[in-house]
Amino acid sequence: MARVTFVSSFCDNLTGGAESLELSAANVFGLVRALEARFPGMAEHVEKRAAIAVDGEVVQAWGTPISEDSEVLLYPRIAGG
Amino acid sequence: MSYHAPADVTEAVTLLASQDNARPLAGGTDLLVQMRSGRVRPEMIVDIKRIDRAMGVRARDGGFAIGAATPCTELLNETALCKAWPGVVEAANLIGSVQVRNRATIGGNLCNASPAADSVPALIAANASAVVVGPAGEREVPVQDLLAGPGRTTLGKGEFLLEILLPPRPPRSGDAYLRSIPRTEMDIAVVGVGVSLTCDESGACTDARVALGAVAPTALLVPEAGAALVGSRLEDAALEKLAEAVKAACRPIDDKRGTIDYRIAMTAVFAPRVARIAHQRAQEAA
Amino acid sequence: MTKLLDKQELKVVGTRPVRPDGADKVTGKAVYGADYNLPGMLRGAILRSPHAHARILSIDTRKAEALPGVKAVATNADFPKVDMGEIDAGEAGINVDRAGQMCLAREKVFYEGQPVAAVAATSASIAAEAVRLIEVEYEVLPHVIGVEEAMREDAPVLHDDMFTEGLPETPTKPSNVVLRFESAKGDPDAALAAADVVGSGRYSTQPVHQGYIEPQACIVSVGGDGQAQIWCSSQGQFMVRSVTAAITGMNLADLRVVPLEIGGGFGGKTTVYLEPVALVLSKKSGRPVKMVLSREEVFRSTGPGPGAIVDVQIGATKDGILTGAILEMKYQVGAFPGAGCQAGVMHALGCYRIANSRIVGWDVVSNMPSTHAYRAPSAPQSEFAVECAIDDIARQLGMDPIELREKNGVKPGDPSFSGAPYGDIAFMETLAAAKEHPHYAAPLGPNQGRGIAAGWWVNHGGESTAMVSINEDGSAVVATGNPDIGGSRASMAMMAAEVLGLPIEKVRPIVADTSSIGFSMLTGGSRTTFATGRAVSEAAADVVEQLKGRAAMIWGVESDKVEWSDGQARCTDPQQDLPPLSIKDIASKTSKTGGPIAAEKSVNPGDAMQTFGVHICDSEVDPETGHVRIVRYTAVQDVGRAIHPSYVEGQAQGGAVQGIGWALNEAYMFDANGRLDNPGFLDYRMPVASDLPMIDTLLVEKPHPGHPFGVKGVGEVPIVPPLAAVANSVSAATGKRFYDLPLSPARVHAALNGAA
Amino acid sequence: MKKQYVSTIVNGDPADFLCEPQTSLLNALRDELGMTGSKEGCGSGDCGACSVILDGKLVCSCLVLATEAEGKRVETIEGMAQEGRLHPLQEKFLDVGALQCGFCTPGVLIAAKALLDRNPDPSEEETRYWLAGNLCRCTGYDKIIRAVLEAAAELRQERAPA
Repeated sequence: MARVTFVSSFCDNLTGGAESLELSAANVFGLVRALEARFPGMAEHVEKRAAIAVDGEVVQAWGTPISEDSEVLLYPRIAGG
Repeated sequence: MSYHAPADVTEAVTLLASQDNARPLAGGTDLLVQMRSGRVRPEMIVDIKRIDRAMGVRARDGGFAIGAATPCTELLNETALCKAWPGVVEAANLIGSVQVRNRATIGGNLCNASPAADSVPALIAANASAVVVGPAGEREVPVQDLLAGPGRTTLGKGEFLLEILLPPRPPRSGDAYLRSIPRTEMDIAVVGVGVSLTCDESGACTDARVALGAVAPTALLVPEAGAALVGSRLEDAALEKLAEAVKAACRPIDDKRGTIDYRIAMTAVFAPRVARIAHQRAQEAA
Repeated sequence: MTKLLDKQELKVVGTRPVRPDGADKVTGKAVYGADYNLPGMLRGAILRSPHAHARILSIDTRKAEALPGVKAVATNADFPKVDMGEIDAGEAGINVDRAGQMCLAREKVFYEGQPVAAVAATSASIAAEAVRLIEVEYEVLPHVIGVEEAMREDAPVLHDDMFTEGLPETPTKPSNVVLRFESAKGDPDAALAAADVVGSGRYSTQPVHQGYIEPQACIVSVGGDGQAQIWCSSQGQFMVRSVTAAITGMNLADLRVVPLEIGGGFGGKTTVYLEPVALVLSKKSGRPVKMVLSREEVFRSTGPGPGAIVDVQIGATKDGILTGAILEMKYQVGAFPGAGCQAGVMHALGCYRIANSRIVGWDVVSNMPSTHAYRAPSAPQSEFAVECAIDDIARQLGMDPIELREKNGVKPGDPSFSGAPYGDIAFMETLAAAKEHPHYAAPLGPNQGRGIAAGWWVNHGGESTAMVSINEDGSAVVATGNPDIGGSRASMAMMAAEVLGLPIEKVRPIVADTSSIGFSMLTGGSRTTFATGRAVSEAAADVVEQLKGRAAMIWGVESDKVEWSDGQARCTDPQQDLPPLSIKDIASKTSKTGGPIAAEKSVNPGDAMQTFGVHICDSEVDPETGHVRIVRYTAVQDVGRAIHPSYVEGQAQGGAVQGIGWALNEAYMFDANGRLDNPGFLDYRMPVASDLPMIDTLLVEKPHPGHPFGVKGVGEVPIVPPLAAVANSVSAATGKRFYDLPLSPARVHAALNGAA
Repeated sequence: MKKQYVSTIVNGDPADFLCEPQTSLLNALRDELGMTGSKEGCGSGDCGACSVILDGKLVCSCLVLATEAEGKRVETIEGMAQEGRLHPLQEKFLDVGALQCGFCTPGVLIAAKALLDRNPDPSEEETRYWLAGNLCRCTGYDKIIRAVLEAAAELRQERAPA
């Protein structure tokens, strides 16, 4: 099961304040589906608001594979001015 | 709206008197901004720049006559005027930017009647007077008598400012103007101070006039401040009395450009600085 | 993916050619938003709310419609009811309904100057007259502007559907608090209790405007079949297309946006205010409609950067190790949530390794224009407080402020905010360069003080598309989808020329419209030279492979026997003695070797690298008047690698001066009834030429290994350090700590004379 | 509103147009004569992007009524290059990168030309105070001031006897 950590409180509304949890998924699409199943509304929230790092690498392509011992970080997406 | 550019004073007066909402135009750097923001909606504009007495600087009765429509930067080319009245010329050349000063006039600056107008304290300190023409003919009044309040003058219907007169200068005279602005250019005075004085051979002050801008509904003369300098060589005690006098005369407001406390404090800081420059110029003039 | 070329090998990148669009800009030929005209064009004008907070009871446009010359009138009712929620345009998503309300208000007006109705007429003066004939009935409501006043229980509530997010349980009562956002690690309370020294204080900044000299402008022409074209200046024509189509309910393919030159943006033109309105007016009138904002309208109705109140405590040991930090920051985000605290929280402590920290951010709405991005949005406000607190610690410890930062600064491999480790960042090198700079040791005069401050920004990658095509004479065209605000055409052409091995004059860049190039995210987030540059390099590399293939065909050798350098194909087969083929030789035969040579590449890099800045500021304070004069300024900037050094220096100088303006005199001022009191360049005091010394720059180059030319984003970092660099220099000159910007003469004088 | 007929000389060529009495010279240049090189940044004389030279004087064309230009000579950015050759100031601005977005550049170039016509050897401070009426938000003014001083030096060399 990959370890998913929410960096900062930006998902608290949907996750009830969970810090992190274990999920199994083949890639980021699968992970987001699993999150949606666990916390309804997370799919859209992650798509619009979150940036994702898998094993220390910032990920744009959600096809990136996720292994059983992956470390996944979700944090707010900031672009700029 | 109609636009007219008469070359003759009486024609200008007739045009201005023909409508309630007719405005004279000199540089236009205040009038056009107010028209665009909708603050004023003139039905008629009377451009006075083609009237010969309204343009240029001429010697008159030992002093000077400055056409009300003379751009501020023109004054820099008048060596005699700059020598006699450096304070008036430097005050006129702090307004806005080069682009603005190539159009703006001290006549317009005076008639726009902003309490913070830069040239007005220097003109009042210089004891300048205004030549007003209108349906009742020509009259001469001290410049401060034209000021009725923020943005308001005592000019009647059909009247406009034709010239500004500077009196003859006794020897060993000097004047100066400084203002406090947040930036170094392109700003409206938070406080403005004009000082004009004359001293004897020993450097003692025999006559002094001090005028303030942006600290009351109109620019104002502060007789007590002038009196504080007379008889002194601007020793600390005299400058202290000057500072107290100008502070006492302040009736400023809090607005987006300054607070009451700051304006009062700045008059006490700038008045001595301006007095020193004027005194130095008076001694150099000897 | 082309590998990172070594600096010595580079022939074009790193030089300073004249930019390809320069001649038009210095001769007045360049066409900006308001310069474009179409035959039969109408002029639009907008009626704006005179109230800071009111309900719209009725809008009567009959008199306006009856005025001769008026051809169309529009209100929010003309926008279709579209349930789009939020679309992924601009920076971090745009809420369609709210964006629509900022173009034309719906039931309520939330800030003075908010558009309520619009008119199109045959002349600007008729349009302005018609606007005055529109009668609107308002129910005026109490308003609130200040961030802490807006948070109070009894404050007037702007949105009755706004329930604070990020609280343990979602409240049932609506309020002006949009969200709470927290990031915590370790035990900061314990760390602070055990600290030898603490730097703390409440630091405040005011709303500030981007201050671009070109007001927003556009022309929209809707055809009889519902397809439409927009000509406008913006930071992203694709963003304009997405937001305008969403608000007006159009298919994206029906909307073509042609980018004109942009007169400055700094984040402020990453959304739309006019285009949807002009589109509705054009559809109703059947004629092109031109709309141009006045300067006053820009200040009253386009998004400024948020004001903020930041409470900070940072603890350190006596040998200068930062152990713990607690921050709480409240961002004044304006009528609708815009540029909020999240980036401020994320960036506050990002320069330093601090094991224990708790940072809480609040976004609060109030009755002023909705805030929007302004160059490293939300980071200057929070890093200002941190950099002043650290300056305070350095003074308490008697330690050199740069050395204190070197002891705690982040290095490659340290965890970033997201937890992912930093890549090849160059904060240490930037600090060292600042310490060795002659400015740092120069003597100071009376009433003068030196302040330093650091700053960083996350930078962004994002989607970009570029196309390179070879003309038959061997010259090349490079097309991208990114408006050129500060010289990016030059850097695109330089990167393509380097890969192709051509001189810069043979490679001409253009900015394509939304129907002529693949999707490209807007110009912003310091991303263009990084992400679009990578797309250009990949497209050019693809073209080189095609050229090598064609040469092999012409020579009849295997394509792996062909090498490309200096714009020529060389045969590496020892048996062959073939003269090299120039790009012109190959390009003139394309009809015989397979057809035109061109390549379009799209990228979406996620590895944009964070960049850092360290600024040194000397100021002189007149103790009697409180005037602060900047006497010397040096910006040391970490750049990865400078493609065109003049424009990288320009970003550092321009950002520094915007930061200096923010620190000294810029601020939104509201009067008692919530109206903006200084909506113009006279009383919104941006720095003028005579306010400043030369801004010396020092570029620290540590290339980004993942980019073909080592590029890192540089556009936004330079605005972060100046707020604290100026404040710290004024503290050094006067011996008093300053907490509240701007440091206008009156406020410095009041602080020096013991007033509150 | 009856329009007025105005005849002027713009960049050396006669140019006549019709305009309403309250039309500014800037809007006449842009909307009647199609010369969009001068820009409106504020409409109140605070930014200088509309600078032109009127009868030899550097002015904000947004603060001049178009009718006031009757019979006068107007020099705009479009006339600064002669026979297709850039003026040394235009050349130098491009060489040193003294512009980024370029919106203030026409006004700055016209103001710089007016300065050098009057004072061929200005100090940095004189240049900064002269250009204080031309706001720029992109460059921080550094490269603009350097470009003006360098162009001035080159122009002085050209005029100096060989």
